[in-house]
Amino acid sequence: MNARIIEHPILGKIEKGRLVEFSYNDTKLNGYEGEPISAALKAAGVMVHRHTQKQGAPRGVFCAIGRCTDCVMVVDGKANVRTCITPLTDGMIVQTQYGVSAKNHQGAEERS
Amino acid sequence: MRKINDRSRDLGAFVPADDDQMIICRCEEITKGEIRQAVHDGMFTLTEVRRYLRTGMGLCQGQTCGKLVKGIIVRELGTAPAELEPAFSRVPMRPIEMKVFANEQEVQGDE
Amino acid sequence: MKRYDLIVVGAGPAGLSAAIEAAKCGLQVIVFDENANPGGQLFKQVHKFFGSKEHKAKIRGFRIGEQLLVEANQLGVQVVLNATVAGLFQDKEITVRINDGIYHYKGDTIIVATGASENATAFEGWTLPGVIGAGAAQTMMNLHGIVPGSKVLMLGSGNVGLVVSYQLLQVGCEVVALADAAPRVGGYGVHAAKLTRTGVPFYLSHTIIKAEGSDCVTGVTIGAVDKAWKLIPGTEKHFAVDTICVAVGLSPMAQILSAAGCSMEESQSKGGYVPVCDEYGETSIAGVFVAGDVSGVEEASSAMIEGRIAGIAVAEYLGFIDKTVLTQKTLELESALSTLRQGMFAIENRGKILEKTDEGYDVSLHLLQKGYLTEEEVMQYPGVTKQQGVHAVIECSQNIPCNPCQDACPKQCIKVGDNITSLPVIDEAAVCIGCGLCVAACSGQAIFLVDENYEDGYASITLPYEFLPLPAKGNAGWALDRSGQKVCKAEVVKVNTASAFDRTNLLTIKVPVEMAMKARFFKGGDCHA
Amino acid sequence: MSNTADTVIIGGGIIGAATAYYLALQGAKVIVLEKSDHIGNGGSSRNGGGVRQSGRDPRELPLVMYGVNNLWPKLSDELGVDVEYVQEGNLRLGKTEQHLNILRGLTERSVACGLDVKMINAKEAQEICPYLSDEIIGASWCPTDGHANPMLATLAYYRKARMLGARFITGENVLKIKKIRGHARQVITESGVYEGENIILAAGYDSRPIMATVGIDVPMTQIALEVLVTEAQPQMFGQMLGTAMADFYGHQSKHHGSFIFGGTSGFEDTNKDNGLPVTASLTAPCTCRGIMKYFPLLQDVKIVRTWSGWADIAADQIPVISHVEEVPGLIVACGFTGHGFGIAPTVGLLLSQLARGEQTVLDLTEFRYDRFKTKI
Repeated sequence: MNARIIEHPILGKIEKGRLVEFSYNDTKLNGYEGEPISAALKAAGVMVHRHTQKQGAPRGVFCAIGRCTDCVMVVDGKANVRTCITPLTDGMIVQTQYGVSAKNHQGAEERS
Repeated sequence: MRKINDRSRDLGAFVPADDDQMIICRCEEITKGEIRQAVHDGMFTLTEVRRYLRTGMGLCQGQTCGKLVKGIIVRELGTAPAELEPAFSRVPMRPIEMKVFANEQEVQGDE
Repeated sequence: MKRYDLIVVGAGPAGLSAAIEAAKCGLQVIVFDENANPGGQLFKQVHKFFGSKEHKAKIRGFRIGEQLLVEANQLGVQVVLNATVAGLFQDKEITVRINDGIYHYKGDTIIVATGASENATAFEGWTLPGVIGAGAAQTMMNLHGIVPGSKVLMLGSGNVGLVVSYQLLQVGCEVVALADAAPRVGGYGVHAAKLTRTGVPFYLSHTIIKAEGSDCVTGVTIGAVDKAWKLIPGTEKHFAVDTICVAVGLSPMAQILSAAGCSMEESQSKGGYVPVCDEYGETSIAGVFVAGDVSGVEEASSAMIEGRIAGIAVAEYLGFIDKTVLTQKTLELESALSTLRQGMFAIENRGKILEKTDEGYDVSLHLLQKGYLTEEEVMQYPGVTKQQGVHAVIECSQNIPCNPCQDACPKQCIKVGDNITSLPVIDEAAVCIGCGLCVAACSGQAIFLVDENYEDGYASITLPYEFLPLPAKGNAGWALDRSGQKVCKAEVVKVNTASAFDRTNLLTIKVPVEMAMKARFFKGGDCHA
Repeated sequence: MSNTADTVIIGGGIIGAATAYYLALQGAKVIVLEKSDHIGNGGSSRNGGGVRQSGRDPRELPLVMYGVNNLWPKLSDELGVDVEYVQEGNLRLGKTEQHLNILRGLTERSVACGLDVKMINAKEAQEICPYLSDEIIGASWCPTDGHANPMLATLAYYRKARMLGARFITGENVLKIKKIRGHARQVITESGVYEGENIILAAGYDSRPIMATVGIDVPMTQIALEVLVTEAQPQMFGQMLGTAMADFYGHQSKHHGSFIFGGTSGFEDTNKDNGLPVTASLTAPCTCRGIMKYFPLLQDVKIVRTWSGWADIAADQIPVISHVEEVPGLIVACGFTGHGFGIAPTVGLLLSQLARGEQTVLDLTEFRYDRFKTKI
């Protein structure tokens, strides 16, 4: 099914910003400027945002309001970015987070 | 004396349970079994468990697991929920980058 | 340091209402909210509110949010969004994170209206992607236009669980089941009934045993629990779902107050750890007030009134109005608040089993256990009558604070009376003209127009319909009963989308006359299957 | 349960818990009374975790050196809890010649006491910790310094003492010490009376009103010091850090990866409070600026929490660890002046020896309660 609501029975047609391209783990995806990164990912079918530090367990959106911090990813090279409240911008680089960094990026020198 | 105050109170032996492996603190990946064991180790308050195990010390600062941890401690101690206060909340209410925290600004004009 | 008469933390219903009242009294007010959108949870609430006119009843939550914003702007209230209040310090100083800086502000008074946050519950697999808060689902679909999942299990039968389940249906999700460990539905019966009639099965006394999946949720197993909340072996039921929604209550979000050293108390009836405050919302720190869910979880309607009271109290605190004006203004608000706090869902009734309504009618056990009234039960309530010709059938069986039906009827057919928690009564002496205003006005969607003399052997039923695609006149399909079972074929004979109904469209279907008191929902589709 | 013990300890911080442990290890019967609901709720849980010899007052240095040589390395094994002790040295950083002069002075005084500490240049400092700002021109380096987790160390002592039979009671507000026939023997609380052969008073600044009930005073003040902690980061370095100008101090936590940094705004001596150790709005931003001057790379790391804790500052900046002969049976341990954590194991051991009337492993003359003299 299409994860995007085109028309809502109460809210009517859903207004969105400009369609932009961003990268997700080296794949190009589209989303609307200004919507939360997590919304664009969800629309593209991405559920797993990160793998935890200790158990390597998959995590995704849980609270969707920036409180639980489970949906964090590496965004433009910075780890622990809450994707549910961070607006999507053109050309953003979004990566799955492993522990506290992007995969194969161990050590602080590669963080910035 | 409240039940949380006498630290020599006999809690009986620690009995492992089926769901001990279940994650309670999502941020720090602390399990129910670890929390139960901590109570048997003498950690009778949310603050002590927090300091002992890091429950509620992760990015979300206990906003998700606070009530769950409390429930587990209450059951393990056999005490009343009202006896246990949440662990302390602290500034900042949401994580803030060091460079932002460092950047104190004056509000200009009358606006 | 920049100083305001009043700083409000949180631009939700309570915060905006407080800011509006204070600004009306002449205070210079600034409101900070961490979100990009103002209105707090109001903007996610697409359903019509309960209460009476003074509580903005029958208006949809997001429209109330819009109204509050307009009013605040007109009064010169500054609403600063994307502004996270980092802390509350001594001397009523706050620090606010805005963009890449930290700003210091002082308020002569501060109103904290930070609202509540969702509770979590732990079960095996609850950390898997696809397990989300009900509020998260609401945020995704109503704020960001994203469908949370295709097949959803809802955990929790409180109003949040019920309302969000309905909203999930509205965006095309299949709600495969609604489960709750409690033995009875926690929210309004009318909210439950509008789900069950679409076919959502309720599993009370059931808990989630396990969420399944390796990378994300692919299924869920629930099981029945006994009175001691212990699982009953052999009762497991499995559902293939991609989403599990958790709606197990809310907790006041009062961290900023406890961090500031406010006196706090643990209160089960208020939903958790709350600041100790007086009738105006003033906390143990002089000049620091609270309003809304942060001081005890209730509905948005009460949050708005609490906000207004706090806003007026702050004006008195700072000498903008005198004590007599304060008393005068708050008296009315307090009575509005107390009407909202009456009825079967009043705080003092939480956890109680009520067997009779205030009027002495039996409370339907079936409604509490299965989510719908049986036909036999329906007949006893004063909103349900047998009449010739078209007439309203009000399937309202609980004392909830709500009376828009009474105001909606141009012919005075419906009486609730001064006590807005009373069950609506049909006045058989008054004549129904079949306008349908009551059907659209009922926030619980519990009113139907029934005409057993529609055609020979056929009755017409007019029902509220808030789904897409909207069936058209002449469409054939099935009539579903209150439990969501197909009971007969039905044909759409009229679709009324009048703007006065505010998108609660009225669908009139034709069914065999013996189905007049059975059929309560319409499902389009092939009748020959 | 009996309210009588060999020793009653007032104060359930790390000093009280460690003392209880060393006493219980010897088979002594111990009762520990803690005013708050939580064990270790004062400075014990709120400090920056330094186990540091360098930069320490020469009078106090033997205490911490004893601990570093004899107690800290085996503490985790001994107590059965990983207290996250890391011994990877202490870098005290300087950016100007003036800074280096301060560091040279500190270093010389420590070397005179037999500590392995030396001045190093920027390149050597970078080799030890490659994340430093280029602006750093030199540092003092003490390879045997380290850090530990103060919350865990405190609770680990408590846990083990409790396992050995020490009785801990929280929420027990001590009102007075009562002499019985000339001997400090009873501890009167809001809810009861406890009795010991001797009484150890280790309640931070709150020791002051309690010792006043037997006519004793230690000149000290109380100030609130603040610490902040960041989100977890990949493991970067293990050193304890400080600066010549005391802009900040701290370390990266073992296992977890968060950074714990203490810092000051300069107003600590005069800040007011509301009865609680509250944070001030100006301190954390100031600390962040301090850190970024030395570790610009940490600028994007998020602060998740700040807190404040009271330090009991003795008039001459070192603690009192002493029998009070004029009140027989009373032993006082307070005035730790914000650097009690690193010496806590040693102090616990020493106090247990005082209580049992044993020869102490170190001379405690410098820490007598009656050492304070006027300036002229």
